[in-house]
Amino acid sequence: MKRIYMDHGATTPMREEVLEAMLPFLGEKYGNPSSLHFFGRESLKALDVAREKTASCLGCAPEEILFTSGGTEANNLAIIGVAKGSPPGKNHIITSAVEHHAVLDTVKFLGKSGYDITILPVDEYGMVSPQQVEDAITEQTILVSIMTANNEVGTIMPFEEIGGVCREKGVYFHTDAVQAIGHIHFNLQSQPIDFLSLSAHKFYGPKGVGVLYQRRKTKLEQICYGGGQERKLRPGTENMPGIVGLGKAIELAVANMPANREKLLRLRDQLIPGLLRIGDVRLNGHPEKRLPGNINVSVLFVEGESLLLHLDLKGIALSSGSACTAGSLDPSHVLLAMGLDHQTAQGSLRFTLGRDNTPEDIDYTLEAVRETAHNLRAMSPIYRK
Amino acid sequence: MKRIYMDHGATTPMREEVLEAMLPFLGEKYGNPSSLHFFGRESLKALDVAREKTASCLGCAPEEILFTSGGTEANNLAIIGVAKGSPPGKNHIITSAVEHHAVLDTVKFLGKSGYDITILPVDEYGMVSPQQVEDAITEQTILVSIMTANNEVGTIMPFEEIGGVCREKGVYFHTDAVQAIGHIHFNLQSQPIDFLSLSAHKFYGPKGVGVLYQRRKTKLEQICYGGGQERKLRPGTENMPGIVGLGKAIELAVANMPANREKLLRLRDQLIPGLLRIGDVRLNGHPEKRLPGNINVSVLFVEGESLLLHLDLKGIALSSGSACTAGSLDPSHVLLAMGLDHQTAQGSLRFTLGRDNTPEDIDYTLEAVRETAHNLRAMSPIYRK
Amino acid sequence: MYNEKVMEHFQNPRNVGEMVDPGGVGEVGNMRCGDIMKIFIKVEDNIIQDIKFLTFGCGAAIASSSALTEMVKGKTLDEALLITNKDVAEELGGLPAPKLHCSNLAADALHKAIEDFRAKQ
Amino acid sequence: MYNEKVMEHFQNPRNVGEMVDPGGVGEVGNMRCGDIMKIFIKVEDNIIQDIKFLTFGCGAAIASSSALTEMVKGKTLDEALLITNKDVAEELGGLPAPKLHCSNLAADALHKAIEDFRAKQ
Ligand SMILES: Cc1ncc(COP(=O)(O)O)c(C=O)c1O
Ligand SMILES: Cc1ncc(COP(=O)(O)O)c(C=O)c1O
Repeated sequence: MKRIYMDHGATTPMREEVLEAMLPFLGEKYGNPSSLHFFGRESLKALDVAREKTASCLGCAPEEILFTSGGTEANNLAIIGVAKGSPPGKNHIITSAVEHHAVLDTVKFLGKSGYDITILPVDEYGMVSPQQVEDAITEQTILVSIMTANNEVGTIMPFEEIGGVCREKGVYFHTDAVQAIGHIHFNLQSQPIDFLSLSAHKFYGPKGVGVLYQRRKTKLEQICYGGGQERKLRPGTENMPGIVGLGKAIELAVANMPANREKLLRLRDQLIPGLLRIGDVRLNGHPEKRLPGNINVSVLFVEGESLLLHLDLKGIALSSGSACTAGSLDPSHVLLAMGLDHQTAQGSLRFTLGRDNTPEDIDYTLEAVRETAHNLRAMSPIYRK
Repeated sequence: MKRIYMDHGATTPMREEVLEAMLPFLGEKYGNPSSLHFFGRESLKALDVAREKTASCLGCAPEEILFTSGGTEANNLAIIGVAKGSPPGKNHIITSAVEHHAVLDTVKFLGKSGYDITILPVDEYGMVSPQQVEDAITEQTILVSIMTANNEVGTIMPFEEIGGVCREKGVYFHTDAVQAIGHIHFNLQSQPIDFLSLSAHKFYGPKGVGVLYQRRKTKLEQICYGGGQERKLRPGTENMPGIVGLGKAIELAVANMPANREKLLRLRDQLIPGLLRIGDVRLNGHPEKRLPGNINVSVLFVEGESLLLHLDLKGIALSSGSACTAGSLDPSHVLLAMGLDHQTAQGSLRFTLGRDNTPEDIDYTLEAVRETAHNLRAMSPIYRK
Repeated sequence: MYNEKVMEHFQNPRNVGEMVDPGGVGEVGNMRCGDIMKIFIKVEDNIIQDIKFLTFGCGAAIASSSALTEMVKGKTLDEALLITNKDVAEELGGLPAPKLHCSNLAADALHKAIEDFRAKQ
Repeated sequence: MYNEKVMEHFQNPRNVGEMVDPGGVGEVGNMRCGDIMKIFIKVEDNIIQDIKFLTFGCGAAIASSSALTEMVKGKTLDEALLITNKDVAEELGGLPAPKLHCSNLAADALHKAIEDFRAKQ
C-alpha cells in the first residue's frame, strides 16, 4: 500500500545526507571525545564541528550550544537549571497553558517544589500576548518560558516581543523552538532569547539528540551529575553519531528553509480549503501566524481516533488531539485552553506536512477524509443531517 | 599507521550486526512509537522487542527495563529518583569512594540538598566489604549504591553479598553495571539487586543510550518531566535506533561472554607479566577479582599523560588516571582512595582490552611501553638508576 | 494496538443506523473519554428481533457496539441482560487496557434500552 | 590538543639530562598537577653556556622545559631572568588553557637555577 506520512510534527524521516554524515561515527570513528588518543581526538574534532555548525545556524557562539538527549531534556535543563541557579527570593516562573508537556509539567513540578508559577491563558488562536507576560512579571520572576510555535495547532507566538519584555525587565526568556526550527529564522545574537530548545528528529535529524542554547553569562545549574561533558552541564559520554547528525540536519533545515516553506505553503493552501469544503470542519489555531506545514482541524460530530484509524487503513498517517489517541482522559490541553468544547476537541485532526508530500498526496487525503467523515457521521448519534 | 585500540573501558567500536539492526530505524522505519498509525506501530513493536531482549539478557521482566540516554542518566535516575520518592525521615544514602562520577557526584549533590550521605572507603584493591555496608546502614537508610565492577582498576565488588545485606535490612540496592555487562552474568530475578545501570557504548552498542533496570514494586520518581514515555519515568521521544542497537548489542554481549572472557584472559595473562618485567611497574586493583579485559598499572617515576602521548604516537590508544589526562588537578580519585600516593597515581596506565585485540597487539604494546618508560625515565628527576 | 477481530468490527460494523419506531432506546455517554452510544431494539415475544446502534467514539467503542449487536440478536431480554461489558470485550478477543473502562459501554446502553422497552409496556 | 610545535619539542626534547658539575641548579615541583622540573646551568662570563633539564610531567611540561633551554642558551643571566613562563608558552605557539598554569613552570626553574648560581659566587 502507498503510505502518505503527514505527521512530521511527531517525527520526521531522517535525510539521507544526515545518515551519511553519521555513518562513520557508527563505524570506524568510535572514539570517546574525552579520550586523549587519536580515536578520541578524531571524535572531539567532529563534536567541535557539529557545535560550530549548530551555532552558525542559530547565529550564536559555539560555546553557547549544549547538546542534550532531545527536546524534553533541553526544556527540563533550561527550566529546572535556571530555577536551581536562581538567587534566594527569586522564585517565580511564567509559562503558557499551551506549552508541550516537557515545559508545562516541568514548571508544574517546580510549582509543587516551592516555586511560584503562573500559567498564562491563551486566546482562541492559542496565542499569548507580550502584554500578558509584562503584567505577570513580578520582582520575584526569574524565568519566562513561552514556546516559539505550538506543536498541535502551529500557532506562532510573538516570541521576539515577549523576549523583549523579558529583557527589559531583567528576566530570563526561554523558548521551546522544537517545532519552529527550519520554519522560523533565528539570529540569537540579536534576538532577546536567553535559552532555546531543539530536538533533531523534528527537522529530519536523528532521534535521541537535542540542543539547549544558553546565552553567555546566564546562570544555569546542572540537573544531572557525572563527568565534565558539555561544560559539566550535561554529563555523560556524548552521543557522537546523534550530534554529528544533528549538525548536518540543522544545516540542511536552515539552508532549505525558503524553498521548503514555499512548498509547504502551496500544499497547505490546497489542503485547508479542501478540508473546509467537506462541511462542518473548522480550522484550529491562528489563520495566518502559523507554521507552514501545520493544519489542525476539527471534524465535527466524529471522534479523532476512529478518523485516524480509518485514514491509517487508507495509508495516511496523521495525529489527533482526541483523548483516546493521547491515552489520557481528556482531549488535547492545547485545544481546551483555546476554548474548544470537549466534543470539538475530540474530533481534531493534525496534518503536519513535510518535504516529501506532494499535491497528489493532498488530493488523495482530501478524498479519504471526506469519505471517512461521511461514514463516521452516518453512525454518529450527535450528527444532525 | 596501524592503530591498536586498548581503551574499551572508555568506549567500544560498534559491532556490524548492531549497525545492521539499527539501519532500518535510521531510514524508512522512522515512526514515533507514540503515534497510532502504521509508522508508529512499527516502531512501538521494535521498542517492545528491544525491551524483551534486554530483559531476557538480564533475567528480568520487560516492564522492569527503562531506556535512558546512557549510563550517567541511568545512575542519576536511580539515585535521585529513589531519594525523591523516599518516605519522610528516610534520607540516608550509602555509596563508595571509587564509584564513577555519575554516582559519586550525584550522591554528593544529594548530600548538599539535605540528605545524609556515607561514602565508604575501600581497601588497597578498591574493594568495599559487605560488612562495611552492613555497619553503615541505619534506620534512615534508603539506598546503597555500589558498582558491580570498577571502571578504572577493574575490581569486581562483592555485589551479590552487598545486595544480600541490603535486602535483609530492607534497603534498596543499586549497582552501576556499566563496565560489568558482558563480563559478569546477571539473573536479576534471583539476584538481590533493585536497580542496575547500563550504557550501550560500553558493550559494542551505540553511544547515547542506556538502561535502568528497576525491580517491580520499587518506588522511583521521575527526574525529568514531559510525555508519558517509559512509564513516564523517562519522558521524551524514544531514541529508536539507539534502543534497537542496544537490544542487539546486549544479546551479542551476553551470548559471547564465555568465548570473549577466555580470549581476554589469555591476552591479559600475556600483558600483565610482560608489563611487570619492565621493572618498577605495579599492578593496581585486585589480582584476581577483576574484569578480564582490565589491566591497570603504575609505571613508576613517569607521568601518565606523557606515556599516553608517546604510545599514541606509536598507534596505541589507552588511558591514564593522571591528573593531566583527566583535566583536573588531582589524579584518579579511585587510585587515591586505594591508598596510592600522588606520584604513583600519576604514572598509571589503563589498558582495557576488547574483542579485536590480538597477541601480536600485546607484543607490540609491551615493546612500546618498555621503550617509552625507558626514555621518559631517562629524563625524570625522580628516577634513581 | 487493536486485534484483528476488533479491527474487523471497526471496519465493517454490523447493524449500524437509526431504527424507525424502536421498541426501546438506550443511550450512554461518557464525555470524559468522549464516547456516546445509542442502542435501538425491536422486541417480539420477549426476544430481541432487531438491534441497531449509533456511536460517537473511538475504535473500541465502535467495535464493541457492533459486537454487542451480534451477540444479542435473537436472545431473550433476560439473556441479554446477563451480558456484561466484560463479555463484549471477551467476545472481541480483548481490548487494550486503557480502553476497557471508557470505550466498552455497549452492554450498558443495551440494558438501558431494555429498561426503556419494559418501562413502555 | 597540543599544537605541532609543542609535539615536536615533546618528541625530540633538546638538552635533556643531568649535568656534571653544574654552576647552578633550580627545581620546581608542583605535586598537585604532578610536574617536577629540574634545570642545570653552566655559566661563563655571565652567559649561559650550557643548560640541561630533567622533567617529570605531562607533554606541556616536557615541551616547555625543552623550549626554554633553547631560548636561553647563550643569553646573559639578566636577559634570562626576564624570560617568563608566558614567554615560553608563546614561543611554543600557545598551550591548552588547563596547562598554562600547572605545567608551564620552566622559567621558574631557570630563575631558581640562576639564583643558586649567584648564591654560590
Ligand atoms: C514543542 C515541543 N517541545 C518538546 C518536544 C519534546 O521533544 P522530544 O520528544 O524529542 O524530547 C516536542 C516533541 O514531542 C515538541 O513538539
Ligand atoms: C562505571 C561507569 N559508570 C557510568 C558511566 C557513564 O556512562 P555514560 O558516559 O555512557 O553516560 C561510565 C562510563 O563512562 C562508567 O564507566
